[in-house]
Amino acid sequence: MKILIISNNPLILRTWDGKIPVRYIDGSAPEVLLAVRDLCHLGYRLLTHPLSGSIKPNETPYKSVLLAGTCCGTDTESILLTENAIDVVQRFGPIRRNWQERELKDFQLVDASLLAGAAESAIADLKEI
Amino acid sequence: MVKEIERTGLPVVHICTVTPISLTVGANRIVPAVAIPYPMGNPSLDAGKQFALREQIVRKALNALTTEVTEQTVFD
Amino acid sequence: MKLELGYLRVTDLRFGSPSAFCNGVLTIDAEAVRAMILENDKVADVQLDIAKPGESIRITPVKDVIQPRIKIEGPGGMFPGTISKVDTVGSGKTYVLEGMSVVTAGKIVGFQEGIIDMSGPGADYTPFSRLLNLVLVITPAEGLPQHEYEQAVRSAGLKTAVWIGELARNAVPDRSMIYETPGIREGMALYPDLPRVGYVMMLQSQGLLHDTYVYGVDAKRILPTVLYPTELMDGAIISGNCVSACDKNTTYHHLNNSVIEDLYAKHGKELNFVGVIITNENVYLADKQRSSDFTAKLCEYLGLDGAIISQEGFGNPDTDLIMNCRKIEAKGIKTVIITDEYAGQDGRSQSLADSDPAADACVTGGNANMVITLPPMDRVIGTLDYVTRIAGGNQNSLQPDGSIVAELQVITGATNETGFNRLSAR
Amino acid sequence: MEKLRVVHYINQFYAGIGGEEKADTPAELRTGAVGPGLALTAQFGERAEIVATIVCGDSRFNENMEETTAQILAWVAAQRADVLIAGPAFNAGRYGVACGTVCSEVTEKLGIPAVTGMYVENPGVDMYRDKTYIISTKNSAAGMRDAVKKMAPLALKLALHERIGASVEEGYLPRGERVNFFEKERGSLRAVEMLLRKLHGETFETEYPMPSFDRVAPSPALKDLSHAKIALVTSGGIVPHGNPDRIEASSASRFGEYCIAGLDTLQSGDWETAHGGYDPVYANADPNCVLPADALRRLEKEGVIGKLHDLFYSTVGNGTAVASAKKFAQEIGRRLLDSGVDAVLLTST
Repeated sequence: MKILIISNNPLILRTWDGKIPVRYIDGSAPEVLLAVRDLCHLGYRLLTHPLSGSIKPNETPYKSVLLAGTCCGTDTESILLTENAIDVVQRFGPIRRNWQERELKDFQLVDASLLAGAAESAIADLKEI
Repeated sequence: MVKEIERTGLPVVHICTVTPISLTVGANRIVPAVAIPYPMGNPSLDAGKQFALREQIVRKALNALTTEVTEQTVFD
Repeated sequence: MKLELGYLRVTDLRFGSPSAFCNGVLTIDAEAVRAMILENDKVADVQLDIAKPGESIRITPVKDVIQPRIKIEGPGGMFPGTISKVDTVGSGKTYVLEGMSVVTAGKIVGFQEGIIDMSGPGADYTPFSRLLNLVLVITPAEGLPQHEYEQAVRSAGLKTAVWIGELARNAVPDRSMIYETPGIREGMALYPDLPRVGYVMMLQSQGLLHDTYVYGVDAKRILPTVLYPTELMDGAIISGNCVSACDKNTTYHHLNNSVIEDLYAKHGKELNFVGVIITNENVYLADKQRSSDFTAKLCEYLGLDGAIISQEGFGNPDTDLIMNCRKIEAKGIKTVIITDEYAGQDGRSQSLADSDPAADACVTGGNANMVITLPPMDRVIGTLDYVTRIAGGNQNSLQPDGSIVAELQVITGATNETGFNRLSAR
Repeated sequence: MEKLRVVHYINQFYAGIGGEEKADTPAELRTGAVGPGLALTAQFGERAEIVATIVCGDSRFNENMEETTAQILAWVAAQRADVLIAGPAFNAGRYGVACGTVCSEVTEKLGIPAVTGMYVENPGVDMYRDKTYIISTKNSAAGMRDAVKKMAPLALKLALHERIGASVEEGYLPRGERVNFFEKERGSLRAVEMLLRKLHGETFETEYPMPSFDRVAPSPALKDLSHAKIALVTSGGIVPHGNPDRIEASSASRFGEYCIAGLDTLQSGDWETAHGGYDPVYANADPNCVLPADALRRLEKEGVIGKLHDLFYSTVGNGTAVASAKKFAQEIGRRLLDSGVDAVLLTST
């Protein structure tokens, strides 16, 4: 199983680059989800929920998702979850404020930590196989 | 989209690769296609065979259109 | 397991020396509490303040709310695995200081949220406006990472609550309640004709600032398990959650879980309250599947006829909620879910991030996107600096006259998903 | 304080003109309260009065909807109404539609709030519940007293632009709009009581009905394929080279209508995919893979189908039901119907 992080969070890139492949998206959180959706159609499946965290999608600019390559076709559950997440994010609308550097750093940290827990689980799963 | 068109009273057959999605969006007549980037083709086949494959799927779809259904039906 | 709760009503809260609890009046030596908290070198400073119901006071950004309690008889102490040793709690006798709380405040992250208004329209939405609150505003040591800061604030709040509880050790309770849950075999025989009902309690466990601890264990790492309801009353579960003020379960909510109270009230009369199944809300999808499968399996194993499922937070926890509901219903066990809604400011969007026809019985804590105007208060405990940055606020949240226009989600406990409040929506 | 000005709309039956045989009575304006308006007046007390009553036959209204509505709007505006009340229509279908139309138009065009009353199964409910306030009534005029008791206070609140409570508080049918309010009991007790009712097989009312998984009944099958006109629609984004309509690469907000008359196949180079999501190489190399025009053309020539429709419709969809997709899908459906199409093949990637 090959795993992959899709993220627009620079902290993720710094933390995981070299350990887990990171596909860095230079764009918004919805763009990350679209990239995730496309990868799911191309044979990846979700390892983490695309709506991670209780910080609302119109608050945090960052989104990171952990995916795994599948051996056998498309994973419809992943596609449906991602489509649904895109729908939810659209419902919340765009971020309406200008965050300062400090707050952006905090959002990066929370996003990275949400992913880290899952990434550790995924790495543990990999070792066991 | 399938649902809104069917609402006009016209029979609609949905040819799609991900049948669970089709079921979720409420299509009533569903015909599975080949794979995502090329639902009705297969690049590993030559042109003639690809066409035959496509025609087979389309015939299946037309058959679905002439079949009465009372609930969501996947025509495998 | 049997626990007697002795309730001591706190009628007034004041600073003074020496500290004492006498005739309902709680006197606190602020310097002593300060000194205790400052023993932790991760804390640079702590300010103590008192906020009473009806006062023109706004507390923000609130992190946790904790009710002081003291274990009088029985094994273990309050908040096992965190403050006390990890002994199993939930039996014997515990005193509860009713009508007050310890509120921790401190800006852990830049977008931190959580408002408690002690009067005005905002006060109607938070249960904590009705309490005498001892507020701890905690400043971290320079350069302290956020997760350590969170830990320091958590620990300061719990320690203070226990310290206050200790003042009441020799007091005489105004009233007592006995809560008892027998073992499975005995419980089965006791009320053979009553429906067996369990409580599935979902704990926020997604990661940094989204954590809950069970006997000191990060809930992210647990498999669903069964607790006696009385274990929660002794602090078996505590909050480490700093986000989503309106629908996070504070430690106060865990200690006074209203589903547990209301199930006990009908226990032996209309239903047989079997126990609490705790489960988590992880980001990792395999965990979601494992936890929901285990939860449904435990419901079946306990021979339940029905279950109430409560949630914490929004977004992917909606997926856990729906998975739990669907899988438990699939076992032939009837469910009611408790959630809250994010239906947009106009109330016209879909309320949950996930849904399923199996979830046909739902109680809601209201629409968290509802816009509310909070008039200015005479005094702010904490700081308003962050009000434009809290969830549900925006650039224009802070009006020139000092009032705040924001969504209900900024108010601590406003749309609680354990059914703590009367707020609902249709 | 001056009394609030109310205009009331009723049908020929409640005006005492007659039943079905008088349903073609043209719209007329009468001064003061008529019929059920008297009961409303009693409820209003000193706070409001019905300044005028508009009466119209149900058939008349439904058969001349535009012009009748225009006339009614003019009257309501001239009366300087603070609020309009229509009905209640109980379970009368055409009366319900008339009440719903008048209420929603008066609100939308004149900015005057309105309230009506109907039985939940009245067809007017589904048409207008999100556009006006519809008090839930019994299914016959026997429910007049109850209906009026709820309609009058709600009308006063609307006229004064006071905050309107949740549907359960005010008695109106849910408008697809969630409104907060304080229940009598806390949520946990409500949950326990709901569970007990569910366990005992008694009726219970969920506080949040899950979004209905709206299903459309399957349309009847085609009887005669060899004479049928078949149209192609795709969410796979097949467009003429260069994407002239600039259909977005994902979750598109628009669709394109393109002509394939006389084409035996979709030539690579002439056609391509606008879909940004997936690897477009295959679809660009052979657009028929996504829109099987070549196969249908062959089957048309063989006489298997009557005709392949000259136009096809294309968008980039994502499968899920998004509000904008719904809107343009309705438009596509209408165009297909208008051009005499008998059945549709919809392909998705």
